[in-house]
Amino acid sequence: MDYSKVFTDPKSAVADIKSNSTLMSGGFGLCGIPENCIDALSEMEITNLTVISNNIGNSGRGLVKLLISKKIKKAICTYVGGNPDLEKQILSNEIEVELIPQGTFSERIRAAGLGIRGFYTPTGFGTSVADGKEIKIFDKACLLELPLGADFAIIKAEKGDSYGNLWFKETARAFSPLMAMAAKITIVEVEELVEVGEIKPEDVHLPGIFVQRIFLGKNYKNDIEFLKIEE
Amino acid sequence: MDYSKVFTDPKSAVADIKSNSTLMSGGFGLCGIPENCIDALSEMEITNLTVISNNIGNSGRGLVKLLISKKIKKAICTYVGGNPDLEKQILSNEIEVELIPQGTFSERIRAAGLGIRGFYTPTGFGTSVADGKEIKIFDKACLLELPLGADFAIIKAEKGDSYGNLWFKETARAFSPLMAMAAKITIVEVEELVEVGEIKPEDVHLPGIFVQRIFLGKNYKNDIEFLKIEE
Amino acid sequence: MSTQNYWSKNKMIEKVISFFYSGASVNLGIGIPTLVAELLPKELNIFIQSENGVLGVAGRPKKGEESPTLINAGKETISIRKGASFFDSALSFGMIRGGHIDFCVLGGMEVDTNGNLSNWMVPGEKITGMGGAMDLVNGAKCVIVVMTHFTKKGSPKLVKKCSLPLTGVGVVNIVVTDLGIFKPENGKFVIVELASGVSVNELSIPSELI
Amino acid sequence: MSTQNYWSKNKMIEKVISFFYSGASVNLGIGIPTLVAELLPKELNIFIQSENGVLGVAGRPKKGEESPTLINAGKETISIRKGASFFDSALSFGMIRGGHIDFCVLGGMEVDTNGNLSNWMVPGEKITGMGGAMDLVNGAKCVIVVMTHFTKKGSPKLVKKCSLPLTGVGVVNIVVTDLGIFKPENGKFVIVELASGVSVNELSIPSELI
Repeated sequence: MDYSKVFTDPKSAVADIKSNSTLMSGGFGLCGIPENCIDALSEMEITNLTVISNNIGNSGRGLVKLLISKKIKKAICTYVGGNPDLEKQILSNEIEVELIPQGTFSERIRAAGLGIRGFYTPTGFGTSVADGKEIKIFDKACLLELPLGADFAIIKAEKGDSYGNLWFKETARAFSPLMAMAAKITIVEVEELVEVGEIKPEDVHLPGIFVQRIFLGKNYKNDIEFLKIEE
Repeated sequence: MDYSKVFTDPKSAVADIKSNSTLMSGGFGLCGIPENCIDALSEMEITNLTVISNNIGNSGRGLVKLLISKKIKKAICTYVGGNPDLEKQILSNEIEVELIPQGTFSERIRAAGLGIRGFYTPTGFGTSVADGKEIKIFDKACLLELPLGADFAIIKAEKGDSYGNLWFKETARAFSPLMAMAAKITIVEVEELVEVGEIKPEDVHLPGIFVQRIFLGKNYKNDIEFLKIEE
Repeated sequence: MSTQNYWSKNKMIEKVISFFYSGASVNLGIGIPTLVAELLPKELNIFIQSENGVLGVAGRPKKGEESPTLINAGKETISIRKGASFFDSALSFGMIRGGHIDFCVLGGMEVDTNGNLSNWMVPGEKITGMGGAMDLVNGAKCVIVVMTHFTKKGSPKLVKKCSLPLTGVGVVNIVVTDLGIFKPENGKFVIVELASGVSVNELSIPSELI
Repeated sequence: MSTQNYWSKNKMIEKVISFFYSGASVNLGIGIPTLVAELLPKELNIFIQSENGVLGVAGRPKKGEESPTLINAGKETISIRKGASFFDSALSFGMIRGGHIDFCVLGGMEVDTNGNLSNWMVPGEKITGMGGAMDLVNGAKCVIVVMTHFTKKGSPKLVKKCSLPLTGVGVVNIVVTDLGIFKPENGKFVIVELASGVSVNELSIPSELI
């Protein structure tokens, strides 16, 4: 009996994501986002998702597709600037937004993936982020932060093999490997589906043990948010 | 004014390690150990070192050189089997040994390097490892574990450049990148000193920001502890 | 009491392997458990993790192909399969602690009816250290202990309450000995299988514990 | 009050750069601080970190060399220098939280005499989020705030006590405005330097705070 994680298309890979699920989505801004998975999800009849992602898309793109089709009940993120669709839903109370400092966000996701039940960080002490959190004094006053996991993660990588070993290009890595560790089911789309063994074992950025499904993505837009060129 | 981390020889790279320092040493067993640094240290007149390393050498090799020359006051490690020199010193009360579960050991070193002031892990609950530690109940009962840092780290990498970007071969990585993060001064010896930029930016295993000194090592023994061959 | 019916080491390892499923990830302790890497049927497509920082251990290297930087947690030279990866110890133990390892196979000195395990220290004897054992028993989804049924002195290692220093509390799921397979459950040892020809009496486990 | 003596944006950035030393690592916030990457003298050999996962930002890419996967935390296309490296967000913020970043340069809305900083939220206005700012101010060895001295409404941003939601407590080491350089210390702002021709009166800071 052969065991394979490879799916043929995004639709079948995300088919069992249901209403009320908690969903992590990789990428930073529009960089390294799982475009195919987001498109497939936006055509499904699901609602009340809790979405964990650094940004909830931007200027009509990325996760904004799920926002516009009213699939998101709650967004857990670090930065939501430049997103008029989100602003509208916040003002009309259609969506709840929880903001977390980005370092704490990353480390909480890692903690969920790697079995750390809680950790102390000085980030946020003395700010509204500390509200309701246990405080303990080390060299500095620190907040107790808890793991942040999810039912599903959708992420994108540059290269991946059938076992799920992944390699990310440039700054497209960000939260994606951490989310893969933290979700019960991790669905990966790749620009290039390579032979097992093609990624050098030392240079695997995420071991396949953290991946449950993988498919070859198509028609990537790879939008640039702010093009800056040397003058 | 040019800024360089490159040293010409092990002797000058470790010259300011003093008695009573806390010293981390990379490697797993005899695999990936900083042979040149250990040799240079064994010729120095220093005593009362606290050494943090997974093993304190083995069968007369590795850190056993510092043990025999009575430089080590305390060893913090996870496994000390197969080390008659260490056993002798434990029995004669010449050395204090603190044993830590290996996963907690790794994570405490990472925590010291990455500014985590404490974390909760289920490892060790209900065992002697829990003695005197704060316990908190999450999904399981967990121990509060604290960061483990050091004054100096000596580690070995396969490749490194003048900024200190490192690349490790096979299983020789282990604790070394974590120790580099956790020590005030990290001294690296490499099999190959490469041009800056030669290690692909995505495949740098340890960014040079964590490295203070680097030198080209020589005359490596690269001992195999237990040679097992397909029959 | 004849030992002729007892399972051999290889037979015990076969029994361990019988619990695995296709695609599973497995960590192997030092000693007998490393035999798993050599006896594993390839079609199972198992990924063996070794906590020193490798996923995809294949067995022993061919002569001349051994590498001093390619070892398992027992510091023995190994080979790797296609799709293997290397990583640092924090990620390696995160993989373990985070519940991503399906099976952990390790040796034991004592297992008790509450699933407690002692396997790292005998007071008064040589100190070796717990290595990664405490993390493994708390992290792996299924903990399988493989050990001889009796100590060298002849007393059973399956006991009511561990007397040696503990490695973990309530962590053991399955015990494979040379006499059979057992599950500590609700203060008893459930007998899953006995080596053919071995009677319950031969186990030397008090009847109220079975 | 004439603004002709005020430092230009570029001049403010030059002043920021004057605190750096060879080999230092620097994180740049969104907005004005990103100018540092473009104005930095090469001989300083600075490594610029961007918290989305890159060490060794060089500035803007040449036309045609931009990559959608090569951006800074402001989501702007960047180029990298030799010796750059990429990593995930946990390591990136670990680098920050662990004190490995020598300087963090970021914008501000208010800085008070206790070194408190507000720069992420104005109640009742658009919500943007704190991004990495709270981690940066608590982690970097030296926090430099660069901002115009006055709000658009003309009130000074150097205040006795921040009125806006805080980003961090006692975290600011140096403030560079278009009027001068200041250090919050012991409940006062120590004047390090004033733009030439600018008087202490023009700062609009109550005299008991200077």
